[in-house]
Amino acid sequence: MSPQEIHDNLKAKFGDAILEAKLDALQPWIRVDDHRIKEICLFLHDEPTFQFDYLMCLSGIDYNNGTLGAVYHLSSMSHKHKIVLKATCPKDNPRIQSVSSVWGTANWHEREAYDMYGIVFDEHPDLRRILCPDDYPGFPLRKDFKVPEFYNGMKVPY
Amino acid sequence: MTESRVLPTNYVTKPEDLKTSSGRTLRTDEMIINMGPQHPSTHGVLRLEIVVDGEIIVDVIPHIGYLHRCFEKHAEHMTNYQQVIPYVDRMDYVSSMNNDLGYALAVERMLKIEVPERVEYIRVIMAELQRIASHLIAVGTFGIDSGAFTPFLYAFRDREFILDLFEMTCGARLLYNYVWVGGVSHDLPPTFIDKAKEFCKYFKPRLVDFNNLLTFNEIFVKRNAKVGVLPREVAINYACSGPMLRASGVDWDLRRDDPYSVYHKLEWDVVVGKGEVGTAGDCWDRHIVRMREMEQSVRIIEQALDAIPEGNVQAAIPKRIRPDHSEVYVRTETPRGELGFYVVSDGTASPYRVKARAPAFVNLSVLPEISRGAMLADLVLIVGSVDIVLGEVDR
Amino acid sequence: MKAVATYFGNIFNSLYTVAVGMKITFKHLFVPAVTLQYPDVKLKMPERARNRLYVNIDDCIGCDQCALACPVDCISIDTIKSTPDQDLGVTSTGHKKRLHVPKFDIDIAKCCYCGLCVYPCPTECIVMTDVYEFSEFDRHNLIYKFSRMTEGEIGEAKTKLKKAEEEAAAKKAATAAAAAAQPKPEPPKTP
Amino acid sequence: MNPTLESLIITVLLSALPLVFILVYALVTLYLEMKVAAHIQDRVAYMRTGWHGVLQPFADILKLLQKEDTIPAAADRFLFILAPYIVFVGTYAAFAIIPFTDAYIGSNIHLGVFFLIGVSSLVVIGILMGGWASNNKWSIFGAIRSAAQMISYEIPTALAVLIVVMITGSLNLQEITKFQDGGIQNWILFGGPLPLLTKLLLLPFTLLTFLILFTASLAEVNRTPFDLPEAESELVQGFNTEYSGMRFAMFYLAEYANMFVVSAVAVALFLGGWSSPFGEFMSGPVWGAFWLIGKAMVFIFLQIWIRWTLPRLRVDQLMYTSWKVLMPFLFVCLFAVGLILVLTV
Repeated sequence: MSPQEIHDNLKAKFGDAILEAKLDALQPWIRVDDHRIKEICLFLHDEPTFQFDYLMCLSGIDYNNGTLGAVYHLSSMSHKHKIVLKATCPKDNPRIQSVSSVWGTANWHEREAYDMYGIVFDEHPDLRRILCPDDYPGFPLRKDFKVPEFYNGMKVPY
Repeated sequence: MTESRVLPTNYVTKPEDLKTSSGRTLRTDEMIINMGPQHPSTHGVLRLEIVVDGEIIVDVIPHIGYLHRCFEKHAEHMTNYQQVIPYVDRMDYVSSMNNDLGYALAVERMLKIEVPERVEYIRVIMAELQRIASHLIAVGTFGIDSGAFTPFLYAFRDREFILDLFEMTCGARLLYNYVWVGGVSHDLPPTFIDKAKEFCKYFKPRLVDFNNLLTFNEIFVKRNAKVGVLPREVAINYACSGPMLRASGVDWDLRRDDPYSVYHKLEWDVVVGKGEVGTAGDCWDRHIVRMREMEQSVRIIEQALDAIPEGNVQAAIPKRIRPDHSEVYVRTETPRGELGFYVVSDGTASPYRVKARAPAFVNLSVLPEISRGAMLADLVLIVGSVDIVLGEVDR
Repeated sequence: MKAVATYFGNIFNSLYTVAVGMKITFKHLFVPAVTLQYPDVKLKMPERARNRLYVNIDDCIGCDQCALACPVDCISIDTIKSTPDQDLGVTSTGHKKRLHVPKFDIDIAKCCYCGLCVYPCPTECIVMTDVYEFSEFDRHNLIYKFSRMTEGEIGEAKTKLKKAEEEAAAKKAATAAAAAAQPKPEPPKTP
Repeated sequence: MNPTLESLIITVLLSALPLVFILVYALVTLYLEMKVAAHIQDRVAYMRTGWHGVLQPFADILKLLQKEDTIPAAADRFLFILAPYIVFVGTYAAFAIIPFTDAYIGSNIHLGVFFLIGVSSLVVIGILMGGWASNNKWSIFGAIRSAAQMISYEIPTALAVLIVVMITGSLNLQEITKFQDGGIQNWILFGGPLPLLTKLLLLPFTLLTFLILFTASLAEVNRTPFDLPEAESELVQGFNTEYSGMRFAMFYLAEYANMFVVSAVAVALFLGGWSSPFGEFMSGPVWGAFWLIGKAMVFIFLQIWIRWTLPRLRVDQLMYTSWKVLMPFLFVCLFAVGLILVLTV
């Protein structure tokens, strides 16, 4: 199923939730409304024609213009087709719906995105930092992140 | 945990049915054990918080991040795409050739570079040699987890052969910086081909010995059958990949299903776990899938060694890499599973965002699912069979 | 009946596989050892081995390519422009040397031995040797200083450079003043 | 001097003799284990401490002696300090009934083997004390496991011994060895000095009993594949995680001494202790000790060889083997041997 058909089906089903799509890019992607991402992913996961049962990678990203984003790379093992979904949220109140109920792997990926970018995933079973220590100031991968001079009294930059 | 060795329910002692002779209920309690970052069998700095009732594990909470070296932050500060490769080496330091290949393919797809045929064959040979070396470590340490020390040393003795081959080609034994964007750093030395053939001939009987010593040993079989069973659906839902996925009976290998490099030209087959001993997807299956994958890798290497064409390996290496505004996600099959690189470029020479989807990170997230109800000694085997490398889990 | 069969099957299997395992380990009792006695017997390094860095400072033209290429920035180079009258000679590869290199430090403790600095060097003066035994007690000894210019030479090169710059500045000021003094020739006729 | 004082000194001297033997034997076995393990794994063990590492056992012992033996802060000090010595006492007491030669035996009591089984359960108490006292979760795991393992493997040992006692008719190891004196054909392993018909009938059962006794003794000594109490990969070091220095050396020594006790008892019961396999040739007081120790060392080599080949069992499999495999077979052997002896002798 080519990305164009996937986009048309989604457009037909969800209409305004599909905000933007770039289908001629190296890897076509579709931007969706972050308040209905779970519903769309559930549809993509359960619909027999799509059957996107394999969430390859969920990565946080900082677009450096005041918005954060989460990029979902989905693929289907049976139909062997792939699609990229994007959800963006403002930097001051970054909230995206969690899809960990659809794919189990999203649990840890979302925790990493929260740990690195501060994107809060609603209804995530156990959203806490996964890589950095729990009391680490700030979110390291944001473009405007300054390495703290001292961390718990230890001098950081050597 | 469906059809695994389901313990009889009365095995897990419930407080209300334990009475002392005087009729007073015996107070039992669960114990929380810290299989801490420093433990002989956590394969690195992984901390498992285990809630244990006697020997039976009630719940496991993995804590990771002790080896977090912010690979993604480093990648964003490099002045060109070539400099990220030494960092990609250090992500999964046990199979760094495969990491380089994954990253190089991602950047090449973004720059739309076509590498010469000889480079493709060299990359396949190196990736498969590294797969054998990495599986040898996984299989050797799995033997130690189950209590047999000697197979580990046999595995490492064979691995030395491969490290010599690597050192002869690119000068380093563990972290190579050999596969570059658009080619490889050095061409094969003249003696490489027959030395590699000699290794293939030497290695096959060694595998048979290893299997007889460890894999088919009844104690090892009884310790691993029906332990840590990962059913098909849970494996796909948790996006496990590599030997973990194939051991659960899913016939999925990126070298064949999402083809890259020249794997489609070589003829080899994907090893899938069938549950010969216990149920499909248990620790023994993951072990035997790795063992048989090594045999397949030797087959691939032999074919590639015969079919390697001539050519200049540095022809397609771009002098200055400055991709336009684009992003790409390319995935390759490393010994632990699907290693994906999501590379975003903003037109400048340094990458805007490099996200590494590490297979061990994802495979580890399924650990709590498969180890509830197992015994403490089983947990050690389950962690060993998942074959995690903490450099990749923590990045 | 099947349970009895598996019961005895298990026992036979155990004894058989244990015996097979023991046979293999017994065979290995007589296989000669593969390990080397390290300090007495050393492994021969292949000629492409990448271990300690060495810089042939005479060939270095101070172009800073290696410092740029290093992913961990462990190479730090200072250069002083040489005045036209000084002749710094030619490197073995025929490059004209125009810069003094008073400071060429490699912090080998930070180096990750990736070898990215060796390729861009135009005069191939930085190479990776196969010496791997160079541990130190003090970390600061791991900062290798390759430049051989003494304090005196550095001071002298600096003063010469300053003098040359002052002359150049003075000359430029003089020509600028002269240009301002002459009336501007009339602009060329526009087509 | 009055006779009681005199006999007291003699008994003290006599009992000190095995202690000297244990120390020498421990050094030899340490070296043997190191070398056999190395050559099995295609490597050479220490080559620098003395010729081919001969002085390495001394170096190990010296290291352990001068190492600081820490006591965990929240440990139960008294039990923590006492545990290794209880374990060693449990092992050392067993030396009393091993007949080194027909002249020399620690104490020629008539309850020899019965005393052995009683005393070897002291080791369990010592390990439990060590595990509990070091206030460490891993040690408690190791201790509880070793208690379960030792108890459930003492029964097969007792049954196997019972079969031999049934054949020889006496509990005293000296009598059992004398019963088997006179060449290899008289060994109980091959049916003992009984008429040919009974020997042939007895042969399969005594062989099976010997195999079971050896397996049970492996578990008694916590050696692979039954080394769960100190399973390195799971329980860090099991019950002796918190021990270091002299106390750890005591545990270590006790384990090696226990290895010898178990091998010597198996040899004395089945392979004719100090009697030489060639009947009259090469037999006599000095040769007797040589034969006993030689045969025991063969079994110690076997234990070391097994240790570096086999993986480890899990606790429930350990119980399964003891209760559901070893014991049924032993009951069958017991019944069969009894039947044969009644019918034919």
